[in-house]
Amino acid sequence: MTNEALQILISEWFPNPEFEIKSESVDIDREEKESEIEESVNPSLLEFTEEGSQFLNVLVKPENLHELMNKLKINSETSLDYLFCLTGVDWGAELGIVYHLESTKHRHNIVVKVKTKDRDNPTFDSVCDLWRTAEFHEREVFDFFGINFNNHPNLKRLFLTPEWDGFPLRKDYVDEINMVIK
Amino acid sequence: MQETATLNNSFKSEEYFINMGPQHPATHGVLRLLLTIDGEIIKKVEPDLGYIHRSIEKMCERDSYQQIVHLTDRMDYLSSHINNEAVCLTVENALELEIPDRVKVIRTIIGELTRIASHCLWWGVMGMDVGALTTYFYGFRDREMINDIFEETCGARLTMNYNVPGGLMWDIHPNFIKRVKEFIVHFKTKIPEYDKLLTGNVIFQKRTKGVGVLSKEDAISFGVSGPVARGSGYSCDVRKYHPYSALDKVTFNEVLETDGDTFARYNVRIKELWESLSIIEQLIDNIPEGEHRVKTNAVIKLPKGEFYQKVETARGELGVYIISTGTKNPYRMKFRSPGFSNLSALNHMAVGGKIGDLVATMATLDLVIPDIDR
Amino acid sequence: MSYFSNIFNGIKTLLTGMSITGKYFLNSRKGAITQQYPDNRDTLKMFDRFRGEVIMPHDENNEHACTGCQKCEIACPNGTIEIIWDRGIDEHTGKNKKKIDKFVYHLSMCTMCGLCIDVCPTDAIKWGQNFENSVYDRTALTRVLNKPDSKLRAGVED
Amino acid sequence: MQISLNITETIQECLVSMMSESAAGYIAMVIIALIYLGIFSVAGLFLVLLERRVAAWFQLRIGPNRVGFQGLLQTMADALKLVSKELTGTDRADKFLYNLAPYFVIISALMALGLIPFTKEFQAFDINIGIFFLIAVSSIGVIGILLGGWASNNKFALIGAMRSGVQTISYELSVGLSLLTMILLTGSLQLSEIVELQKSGWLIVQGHIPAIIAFMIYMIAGTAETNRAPFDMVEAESELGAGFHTEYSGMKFAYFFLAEFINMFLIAAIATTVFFGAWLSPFGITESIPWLGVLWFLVKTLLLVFLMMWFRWTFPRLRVDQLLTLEWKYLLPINLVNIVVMAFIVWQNLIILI
Repeated sequence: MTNEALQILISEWFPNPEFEIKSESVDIDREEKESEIEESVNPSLLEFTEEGSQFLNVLVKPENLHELMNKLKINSETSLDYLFCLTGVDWGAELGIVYHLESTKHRHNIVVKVKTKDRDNPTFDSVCDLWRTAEFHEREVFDFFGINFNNHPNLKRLFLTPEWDGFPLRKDYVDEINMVIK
Repeated sequence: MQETATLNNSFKSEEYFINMGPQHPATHGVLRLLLTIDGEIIKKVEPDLGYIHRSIEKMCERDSYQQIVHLTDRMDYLSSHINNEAVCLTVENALELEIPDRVKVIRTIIGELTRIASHCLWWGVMGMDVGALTTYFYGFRDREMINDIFEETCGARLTMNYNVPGGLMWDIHPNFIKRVKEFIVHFKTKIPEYDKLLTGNVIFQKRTKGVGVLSKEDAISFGVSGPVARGSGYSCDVRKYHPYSALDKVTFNEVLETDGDTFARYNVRIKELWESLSIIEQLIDNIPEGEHRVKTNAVIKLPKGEFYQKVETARGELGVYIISTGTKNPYRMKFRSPGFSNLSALNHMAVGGKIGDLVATMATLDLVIPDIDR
Repeated sequence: MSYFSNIFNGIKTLLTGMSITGKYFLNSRKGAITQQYPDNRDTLKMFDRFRGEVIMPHDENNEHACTGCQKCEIACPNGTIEIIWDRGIDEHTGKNKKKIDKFVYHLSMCTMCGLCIDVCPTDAIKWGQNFENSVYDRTALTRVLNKPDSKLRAGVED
Repeated sequence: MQISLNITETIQECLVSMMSESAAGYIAMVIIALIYLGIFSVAGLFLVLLERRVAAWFQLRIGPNRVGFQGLLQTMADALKLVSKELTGTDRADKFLYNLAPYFVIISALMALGLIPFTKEFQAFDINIGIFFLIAVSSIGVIGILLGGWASNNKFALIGAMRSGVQTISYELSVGLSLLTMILLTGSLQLSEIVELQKSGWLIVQGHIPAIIAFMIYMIAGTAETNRAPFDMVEAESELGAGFHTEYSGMKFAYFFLAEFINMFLIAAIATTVFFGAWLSPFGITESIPWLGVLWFLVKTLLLVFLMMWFRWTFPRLRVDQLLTLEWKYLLPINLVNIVVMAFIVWQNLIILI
């Protein structure tokens, strides 16, 4: 499936309730302004970008993450059943995770991103129940970014010792002894 | 009644923990496995990682793109050339550089030689893990020939750093083609020996058949890749699905086995030796003339965006994920290492088997610990 | 019946395996792939691209080609190279030019990646083929590559 | 019970002139014991060297060739090093059993050597239950392994020891039964008599098909008895590190190591005696020179030792359950049938005599 077809399909799953209210109100008002308002309000709760990446990027809100992932996996048209990369990213103000998915049936890819502004106690839903490989990858992210995962069976430090202080791959991590900044 | 109860209790088997590693001959490095065992039967395997974690991903965030390449040598050191190639391809794709055909062909040849070298070592170690110590030396003998080729052309045997963004550090050595052809002739007589010595051996077959079974569904769910996944019947060869360098110009078969057991994974690797040889044979006589390197800026700045490149290392699918903000360093660099995902399936594969089965299973996972720890 | 065929096939495969090792055993005199290392030092020659250490070739006039541009120092990922430089009047052109005082090379930190040699505009540094780098004292691994009183070869510009 | 002592007798006769007969008997025994101890601990070291060289030749290597001519003194140097090493052990080990174990293993190995007929005169003592005694004594060693593994307070060692127990109990049967097959032919357990019988053809020729099957089973079971690859479940270095002797160091480790090689020699020596006519030369070509018997004996034994080394450096290791499958499902039934066949052959007198 092409990226465009995927985008159309997936965007229908999570309609933006605000958009419907707005569009209804638009109907009552003049129809000319409709297009303008549509641009400002996303019809879906998901945000799509394809800029600067060969994959289709989907940005999802944390509360919809697990539902979206589940649908992406079980839907026969998407059937993205192979999670090949799970990356934790520190975007400065936000912490987030990037999921790279591939379909072993259709051989198309999608990238799902999720972000949170909560840097003290970032929490997302675990996708361990969908892809068992996520168990290790999520532990790695927990280890280096301090992102918690709900419903993870065994969430503890994977690489570092349990008593390690801080999360090294965060941008604000400081270790004056061991880190050499160029 | 009570007496029989206590008697039964005294014969009740009890589970116990055992530490396999970080110094253990079968873990090939500093992997530590926490085993829960009932007698000889394995109940649970919990890997404990991080004994040689160097945080290469963090180091990449402060290095320039040329410098990153040499760090990847130290990840999966048995397929260092392919790791380098992955980073270079990512950078080149991001810069939209046109790479000369000569570079592509040479990269592919050396990549396949790397794969053969890695599989040779794996074969030797596989034999050693199941108890046949002699295979180790036979595997090393053939690997040594490839290492000599690498040393002559790249200057190093293991951590070659022959790739640079934009091409190759040097052109190939004048002896390169001759030596590779010699190796092909030599190695074609040696693979049948491998088969006679180990593959056909009845003890080896008993040790490996039906051991450490991973079904296709589980393989996909665990995100395994490379020979491990292909042994389970999941077709995932990156060289087929996303051909890079000169791999779109050659014909080769993707080796697939359906049993998903240790012997299937073993067979995939042995057959891959033949496929790699055939790829090299197709390319070695047709190295196009041309530049070995495209001039790049001294300071490489990637455009803003996200770049993902996957390649097939000897162990599976290596992903290089660069998030760039347009500066000379990557904002975030992630290596999706094949060994890490493959290791996550170990518990599933080993439970219910004996200690010997665990060792055989681990041998066919072909773990390289620096690749897992990064 | 499969019971007996199993046994015979089993024994056959075992004998095939033994024939392979037996063949190598009989040819062991000439087949040894190991090297008797310290004995063959005289005949042991590394390939000319072998990366053993970074050296700075000097010609017979004790002149090198390093202009002190520090590109290698920037290219090095590990801080292996430190160039201590000064400004001085060039004898030939009479201009005030940068020139090296000490080219310090920490072999203990070097990963042999080759970026410094790749980036050098004047080919002042090269790979040396010496691989016997072990020393008893770590300080011996810190080397000054330019020889004492050496100077820049005439006509070398970066 | 009729005990005939050969070299012991000669020494005793010398001593009788100096002291009373009973004292001479004891002293003669001590002297013989010391001689055997001296010869075979050195011979064991050379066996280790042989193994290392042979392994190297199988593996495209050169092997130890630095200490002495062609490395002849290498294992001596190693032994010297091991003697001078510190004896370390685990903290909470059962000290008494831990220290006792290596002696069990080495003594049982050395004890059995006394029965081996190197040549007609060179046999320390020749009892009428010779083979029975050999089997009994050589299996005492497993107690040492069990003790060592258990007392080490190490889980790897414990697993190794338990495997050793399972293995030896199983394979003891096959060793016994395959030797029993041959005893049907000889009708005697006494080693000297068995050798005498073979003057009219080695037993492996006399008993033809069942004897060859018995020999194959004996070699397989014997390899398993000595805990060598492909039956080295006890050590299994890729699984258990070093198995039962993980926690031993220095000379105690050397005892285990030496015992393994003496046991290997022993298994080969028994096979030589029972199947290949011990010190008898092929077709009696050197019958007139009796001292050449030792040479013939050693040649035959070392060939069998080489066969065991060949096994070791070629085959992968079996898994613990496959080890038992091999014994109980293959070796034992075949062995039992083989005994019946041999009995039939002896009954019908189908023996091949030269």
